[in-house]
Amino acid sequence: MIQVGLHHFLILSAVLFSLGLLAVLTKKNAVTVLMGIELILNAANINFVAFARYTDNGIHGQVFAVFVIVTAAAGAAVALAIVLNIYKQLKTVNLDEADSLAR
Amino acid sequence: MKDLLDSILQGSSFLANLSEVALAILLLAIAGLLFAGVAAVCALVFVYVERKVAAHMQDRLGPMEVNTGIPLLKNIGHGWAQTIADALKLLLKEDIVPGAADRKLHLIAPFIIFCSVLAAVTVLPFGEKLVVSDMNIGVFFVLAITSFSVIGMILAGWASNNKWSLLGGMRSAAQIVSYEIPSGLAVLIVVMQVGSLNFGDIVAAQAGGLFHWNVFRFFPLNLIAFLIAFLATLAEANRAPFDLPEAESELTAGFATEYSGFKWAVFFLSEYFNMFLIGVFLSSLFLGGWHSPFGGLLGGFFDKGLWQPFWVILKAVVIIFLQMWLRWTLPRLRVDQLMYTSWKVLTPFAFGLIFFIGLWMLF
Amino acid sequence: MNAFDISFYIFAAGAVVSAAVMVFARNLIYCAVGLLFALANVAAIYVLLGADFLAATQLMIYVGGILALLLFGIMLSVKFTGVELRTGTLQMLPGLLVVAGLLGLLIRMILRTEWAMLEPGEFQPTTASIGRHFMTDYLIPFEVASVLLLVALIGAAYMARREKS
Amino acid sequence: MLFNFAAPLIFILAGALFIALNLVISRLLQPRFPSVGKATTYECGEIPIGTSWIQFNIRFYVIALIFVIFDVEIVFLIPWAVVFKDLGLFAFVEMMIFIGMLLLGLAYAWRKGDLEWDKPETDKFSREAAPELFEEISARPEKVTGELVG
Repeated sequence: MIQVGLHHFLILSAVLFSLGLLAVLTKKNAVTVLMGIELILNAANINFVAFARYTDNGIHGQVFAVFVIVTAAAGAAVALAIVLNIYKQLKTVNLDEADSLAR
Repeated sequence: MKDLLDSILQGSSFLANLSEVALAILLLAIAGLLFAGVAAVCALVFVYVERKVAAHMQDRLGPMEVNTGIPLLKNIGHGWAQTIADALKLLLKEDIVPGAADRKLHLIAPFIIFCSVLAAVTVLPFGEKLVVSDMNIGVFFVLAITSFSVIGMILAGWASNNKWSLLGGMRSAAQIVSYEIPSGLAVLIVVMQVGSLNFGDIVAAQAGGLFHWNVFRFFPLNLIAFLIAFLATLAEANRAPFDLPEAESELTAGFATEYSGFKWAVFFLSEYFNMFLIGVFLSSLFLGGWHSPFGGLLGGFFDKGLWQPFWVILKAVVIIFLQMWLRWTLPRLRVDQLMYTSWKVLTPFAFGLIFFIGLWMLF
Repeated sequence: MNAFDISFYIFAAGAVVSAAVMVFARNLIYCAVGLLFALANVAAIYVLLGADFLAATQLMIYVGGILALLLFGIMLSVKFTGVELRTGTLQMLPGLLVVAGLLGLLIRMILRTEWAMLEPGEFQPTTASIGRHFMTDYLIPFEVASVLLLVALIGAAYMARREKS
Repeated sequence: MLFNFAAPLIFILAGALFIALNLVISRLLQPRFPSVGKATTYECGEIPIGTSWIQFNIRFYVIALIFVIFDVEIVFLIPWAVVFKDLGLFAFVEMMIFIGMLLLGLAYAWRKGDLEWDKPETDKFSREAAPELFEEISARPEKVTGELVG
């Protein structure tokens, strides 16, 4: 078996990305869609860090990943507030039912 | 740890045949089991001590009955075997899971809470060389890994499918989460002064006797930081006067209501081991860790060898005693007072301290 | 196979399996637990890539922060008609097909590309150099992040509060 | 470095093993007499009504939200704190701007009452609200409690 290197990490990241995308595409509940987005961001972060280690020998990728995590935190906070507002207005967080602009 | 590995490798021919990695894993696993056992013993001792402390503070005797049972010596021993009997009882008790509960998550939750505390202990130093994992981000790691317990509590509360449990779990989460900010900031004050996240470096920087400990530096700013850290960690451990999540009179036992037998004991064990963790954590950060208060007295005799773990554990025990003292002295806070204390008192004060200590260090 | 490789495969499998649990579980809390273990395994992967600070950050912000927030969000947005927090899926088959196609393309791209690889260096503590980068090269993103956080705090608090009145 | 991270991991596994072993031992030793009564959800002896799905107060979310923002801030502060001694004044000013921004957020939440929790209405029971009743209760507590018990 070949030694673990960049390709392994990239493929892992691709698989996680696909699973996250699948959650975003198919889940009904808005909160699970958010979870899928978090998974996608994690996959991207693995890529950043893997490239930082195997093609750059620097630390810039890690700094970038920290910023991604921060943005994810801010995004999750706002997105969940929106979800809670949708729930308040429409009494559902299922995305296929929450399709009207008026109450 | 590495030195220990090498010496064992040379000492035994059987072990030398194993690969180094396998040996390391084996040793660590043994150490882990040992620590888990220590956690259990810790909990037993501290529960006994707590009952005695409580009793004497309230002018009672506390447990007196369970002793050796030898006829003549029957009444001697101040009920030392009480908690052992309790532990055996818990082990023999029927483990009841309510029918409405989610059995898988009900089982997982105690694991998450216990393991997060146990993992945090690995980076704490009990002596100059006496540390399982000399991690360079030690302090940050403790802050990070203990946040698992929040999730464990929410899961325990949810999985029980009980109103008290769920409310208790949510309250615990809200409380721990609120107090993580002041405790994190107070810890950062020490990191600022030392310039390292490694526990070894932080303790080494406090060598030289009582007045070189971090509590007494930048007087009185660090003392305030220590108080903030102490109160915040007290709240994070769900200890009185911050024990709202398990307020007996309103929520029966909080998120642990539907747990019985050994699973319940795991929560209990985690709570007391967490107190010990906090004791060692605070003593390493603020109270000089393995250093004695005497500094260079007798050529630093008290700073060497087995004195080091002695000082660490003594300081931890003192902090634990303080926690118990507060528990049996102060009444429980209300929820609004709890939030007030965290967000409107401790957090602004911690930010202020960072500002002033920063200025002090610069000029 | 050395220890590094073995641990990579263990954690990668752990991450993928828990992510799959997250995607395919029908119970909302199981999704959250799946995400919890996926995040923890990804943190371990960061450690294998020499990013110790990032791994602890992952645990602290994702597990302690975002996941707790998501769990609170679930608790606050369930209809309490049934005992279990069920969530359905939509268009599973087309979704699977699209994602499988995309995954195939991605893997093909990863394997075909000639990456300009360097020999990875020794593992080093990263915290201090990350701190230095924040204060020098990444100063603007660093300060902008504070604005972003401020905006997120005010905006989300405002939206959540409007429910009260 | 990897070794230092392997230690907590193995401790986690060992801890899990420890609990699992004890649970198994406990399972082997304990009596098992399941009954419907035992499997009922505990509600202080009452028969449970409904499920435990109560709608939670939105304040839980707001607190968690403010926490996440400040958690992120701590993560930014940590590397700063490590290099603060080396970098000096410049880093200090930068970080104070950063903290100041977030303190604005805290001040906003404070001002708008997001940090308040529901307070009990103690005024209702104060001396000012119902002076006669208050005097009566203070004078003869046993009468009131007696009525309550009876």
